[in-house]
Amino acid sequence: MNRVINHPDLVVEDMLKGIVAAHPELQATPDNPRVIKRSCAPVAGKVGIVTGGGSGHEPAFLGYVGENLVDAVAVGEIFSSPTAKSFFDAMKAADGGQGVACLYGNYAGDNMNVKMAIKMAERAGMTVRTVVANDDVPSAPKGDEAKRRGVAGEILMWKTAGACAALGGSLDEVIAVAQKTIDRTRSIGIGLSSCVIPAAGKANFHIEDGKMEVGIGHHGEPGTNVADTVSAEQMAKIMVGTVLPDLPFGRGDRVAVLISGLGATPLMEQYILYSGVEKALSEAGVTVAVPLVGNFFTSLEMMGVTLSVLQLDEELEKLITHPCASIGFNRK
Amino acid sequence: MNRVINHPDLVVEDMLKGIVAAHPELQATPDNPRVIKRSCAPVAGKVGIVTGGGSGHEPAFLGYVGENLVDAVAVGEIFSSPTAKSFFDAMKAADGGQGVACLYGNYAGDNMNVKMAIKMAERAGMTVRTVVANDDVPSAPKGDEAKRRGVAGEILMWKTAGACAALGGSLDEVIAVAQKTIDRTRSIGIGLSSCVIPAAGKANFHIEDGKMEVGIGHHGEPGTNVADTVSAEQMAKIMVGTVLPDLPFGRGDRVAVLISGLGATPLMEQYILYSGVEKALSEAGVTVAVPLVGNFFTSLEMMGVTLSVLQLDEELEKLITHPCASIGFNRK
Amino acid sequence: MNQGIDLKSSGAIVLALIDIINENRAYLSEIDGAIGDGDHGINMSKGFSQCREALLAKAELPGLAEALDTLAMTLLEGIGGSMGPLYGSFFMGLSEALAGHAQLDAALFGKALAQGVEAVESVGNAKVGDKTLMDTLIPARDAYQAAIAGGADFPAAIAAMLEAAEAGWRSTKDLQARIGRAARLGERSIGVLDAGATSCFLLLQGLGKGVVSRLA
Amino acid sequence: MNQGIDLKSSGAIVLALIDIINENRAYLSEIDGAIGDGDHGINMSKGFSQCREALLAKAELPGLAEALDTLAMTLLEGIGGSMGPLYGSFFMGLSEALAGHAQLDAALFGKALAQGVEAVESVGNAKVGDKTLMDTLIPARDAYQAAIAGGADFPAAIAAMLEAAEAGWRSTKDLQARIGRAARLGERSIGVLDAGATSCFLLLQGLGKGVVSRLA
Ligand SMILES: Nc1ncnc2c1ncn2[C@@H]1O[C@H](COP(=O)(O)OP(=O)(O)O)[C@@H](O)[C@H]1O
Ligand SMILES: Nc1ncnc2c1ncn2[C@@H]1O[C@H](COP(=O)(O)OP(=O)(O)O)[C@@H](O)[C@H]1O
Ligand SMILES: [Mg+2]
Ligand SMILES: [Mg+2]
Ligand SMILES: [Mg+2]
Ligand SMILES: [Mg+2]
Repeated sequence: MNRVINHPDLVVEDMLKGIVAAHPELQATPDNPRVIKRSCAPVAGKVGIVTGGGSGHEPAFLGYVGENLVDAVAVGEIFSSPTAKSFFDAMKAADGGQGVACLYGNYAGDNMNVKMAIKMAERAGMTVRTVVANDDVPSAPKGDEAKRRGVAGEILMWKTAGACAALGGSLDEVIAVAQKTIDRTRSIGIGLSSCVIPAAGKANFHIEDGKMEVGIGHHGEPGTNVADTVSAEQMAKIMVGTVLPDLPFGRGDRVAVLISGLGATPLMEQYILYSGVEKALSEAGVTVAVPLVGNFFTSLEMMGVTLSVLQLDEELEKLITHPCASIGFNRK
Repeated sequence: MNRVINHPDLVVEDMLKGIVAAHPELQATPDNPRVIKRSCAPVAGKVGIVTGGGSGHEPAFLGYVGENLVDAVAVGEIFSSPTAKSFFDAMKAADGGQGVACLYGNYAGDNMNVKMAIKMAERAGMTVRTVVANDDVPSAPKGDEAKRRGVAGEILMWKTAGACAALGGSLDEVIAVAQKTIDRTRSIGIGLSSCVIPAAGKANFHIEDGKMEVGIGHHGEPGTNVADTVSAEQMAKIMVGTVLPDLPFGRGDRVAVLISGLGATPLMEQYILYSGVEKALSEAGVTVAVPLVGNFFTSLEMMGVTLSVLQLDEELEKLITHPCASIGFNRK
Repeated sequence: MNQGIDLKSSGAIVLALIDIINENRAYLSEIDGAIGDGDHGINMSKGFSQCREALLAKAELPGLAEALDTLAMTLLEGIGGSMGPLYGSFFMGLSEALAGHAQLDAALFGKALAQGVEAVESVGNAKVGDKTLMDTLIPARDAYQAAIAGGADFPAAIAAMLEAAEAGWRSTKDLQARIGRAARLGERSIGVLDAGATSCFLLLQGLGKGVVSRLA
Repeated sequence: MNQGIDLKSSGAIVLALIDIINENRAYLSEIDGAIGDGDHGINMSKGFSQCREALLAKAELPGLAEALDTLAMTLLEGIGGSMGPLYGSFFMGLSEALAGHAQLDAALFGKALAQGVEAVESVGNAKVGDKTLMDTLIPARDAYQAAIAGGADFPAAIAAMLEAAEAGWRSTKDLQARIGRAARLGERSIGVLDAGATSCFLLLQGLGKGVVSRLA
């Protein structure tokens, strides 16, 4: 695997150097280089939006720090939760006096580190509330939603909650919007190849040529089944067919659709998939009001795609179409 | 190679279906599905900006059709020039009565098809002028600049010329800006792996593990040399060291820097490279006024990176920082 | 003899050219596969088949000049890359020379051939020895004109043209590509025929046969 | 006997724990490599080494309660993933129980151990049998408390704790992982020791030895 790195153990440090050099609108916090915040954060009088997670998913997570989005992010090692201290420092960096919403994904490490960070924040007299994304349908059966992983649906939650906070929403309102967003979002991924963590030097899972792993996680967590590859249109049907009945979505629904490549899958193919997804949705009577296609949430150079569908209501449609600007998400 | 496609011969058609479905601000022209234009094009009274090229480089070329950028694009098969007719139809779709600037890259097929398209346009009484990007330094020695390929520097030319046209520039002015931009831009690519055209099913070049091809082209055109891989910082030095003396850039220059991944190289690594590039440039006394990092111009799932550096002057800096919106390029 | 053929009733020559390309689709791609990207037969057959459809859609088969123009336009519309503009220009050059004439005689054929070759040259800029279709085309034109200058009649000049075209085509085997996709292979491009030179020989052969058979 | 040890002068116990982790760095990663991602030794050693630096940066070595707090905080600062919060909570639990006391006696050790284990449980939610460090920790705490309830003195209770810790650690070999990275392997996770259970046994052993040696 040929890579553009200096030392495999320093990829996160080196990436962060590049990020802050290229983006004056972003900064590392003075005493914690593993926290990236908007240069203008904390914004006084605004609810702070915080997230965090392992690296290797770029533009997630730090690419969503920006205008009307996330205020500060805790940055972990590749595929590994940030430290509790980093989550805490991100909370401090985002706290404009109206409380902090920590909106993150359901992974053991993140859960634990956020829990410890909140202890620290409470000791420091801060108000922090959390919403945990659990949009990944194949990661646990219906009825066991609390066990599901958070995947690209997190982005939709940052988007709506970020807009709500920017529009002056209170912490209660921001949390309610984030929770509503993730409650109405369902996702699924299909993996077509593995990826290699630079420090490990070899893949820790494998997908054969001619096979796809349906329901795979962002770190190669096993999916529901390994099957022969099918056409993009069939993939779209499988994905839509998994996602729609789970909520369930219904005829007449307006939705936001987010298709993300996992890293190495060309944008061309993501649009080919989108075409199939849109068709499958419209056959189910579901209208795509907000389509989003691109490398939003990757796993290094994994091949594959994820689909996230958010059931909109008037409030969410307004918030999701609100302008925003960041590395990973721009909207006028 | 596991892909998200329906039929290998129909990847371009299927992608275009997805593009127009996901982007109401874009349309195919009524009688040529291989031309994508802004839905509002032609804009009366504005110089039309046209480009075109083979597919497989997404978001290039169609991802730069948008506000204050390109008006219409001719879409070719994968890595193959669009037809003369498509270039002509794109010119028609962009022509708002003030003439059309066709700004494309220096490839045999594109040169020929544009030449034929201009014949058709002349017959139809249109005014079309061209600028041919030739920013890729390693593709021909100094003195032989006319033989050099156009690579990601094209994007910078679309950006400045698009802004100039949007600000009311005449065809002469737009052409002058495009020509000045490309005259002041130098690029170089490093390839780390090959890619596979779906219809071909196998790579038509190869890069071994532990090797990199310095000066590679976007279709795997051979570079100046194949060497052992080096650190990102060394790559940055090689790239900057090739690009700077060629113009030459000098101490005190302000530049725009565009780093693009070739498809499968993670964003993380692109930022690691950027950090090295910025360092090498600042050691040479060159200031990065406008940094751009991301998958701007890819080659399917090739691994590798390209660097483009544009020597700014007051006019170009104003134009390159002008707001724009499209799939591939957003700026507030 | 020596008089010429009726252009209005010779549009079927283009149909014959289309058949030739379709029959050699796999062969042309195979040759291209050795040192190119293996799609020459596919590209050509795509464009030529579109031309067949365009011709058959017309109320009646047009004359040779118009049929050649249709071929040129469908190539320019249907295939990108290099083949669209190169063969598009060639057939457009032929067509433009024939336009307005009723009869195709030896002199007009010479003029048309020269005009077609010149159009290809001006768009493609390739020279003899670059391992492209110019290695077929230029010797073919030169041989035709030399034959006429030497007093040969129309069929004899066409025979001379085809002999030179074949020799030119075969010469590409030992050439190193200096242009097009195969150029990147350097010396490794030596030892196999060039795909474009092959299709070009087949097309000239079809054209020559079409004319000669109508001269009888 | 039975009295206890002076907490203020026992901060070096934490230095001993740091040595144990650094000495077993490669071993712990090797165990993790079999069914995890092979970084347990690296992760632990990173955090524990940072603690050594933090302790050595102080004017003088603090007492055991503060040293344990420093360890907890550096783990929470220095290592993400699961180990930071799990061991961070454990040592924070111990530290909080000891804070304000001058002497560590059998009762206080029992209280601290219980508080540490509870903190880990509450953050990690793992149970005995999940193939994690809880398989070491819970039997260890239970055995300690049973020994005390049965009238054992401080050293005997610590011996009972370590015996149970070792048995619990070894039990992980035949368990199927239900939590953490190894869980994805299902049945393939059976047959090798758990990395976290291993480091946990080594740490309890170090702690026990440090206390017992100071009791003499
Ligand atoms: N500039 C040129 N002039 C003449 N012929 C050319 C030129 N460039 C390429 N060719 C011809 O094109 C042929 C390849 O055609 P084809 O395979 O259809 O296109 P591509 O190379 O785009 O796949 C070559 O065999 C060569 O004869
Ligand atoms: N929820 C949990 N509770 C207790 N221990 C856990 C839990 N999750 C994981 N572990 C322990 O973590 C160990 C792995 O640690 P380490 O390799 O450092 O982290 P990672 O799995 O992130 O690479 C496992 O061997 C297991 O003992
Ligand atoms: Mg070819
Ligand atoms: Mg081709
Ligand atoms: Mg790990
Ligand atoms: Mg591990």
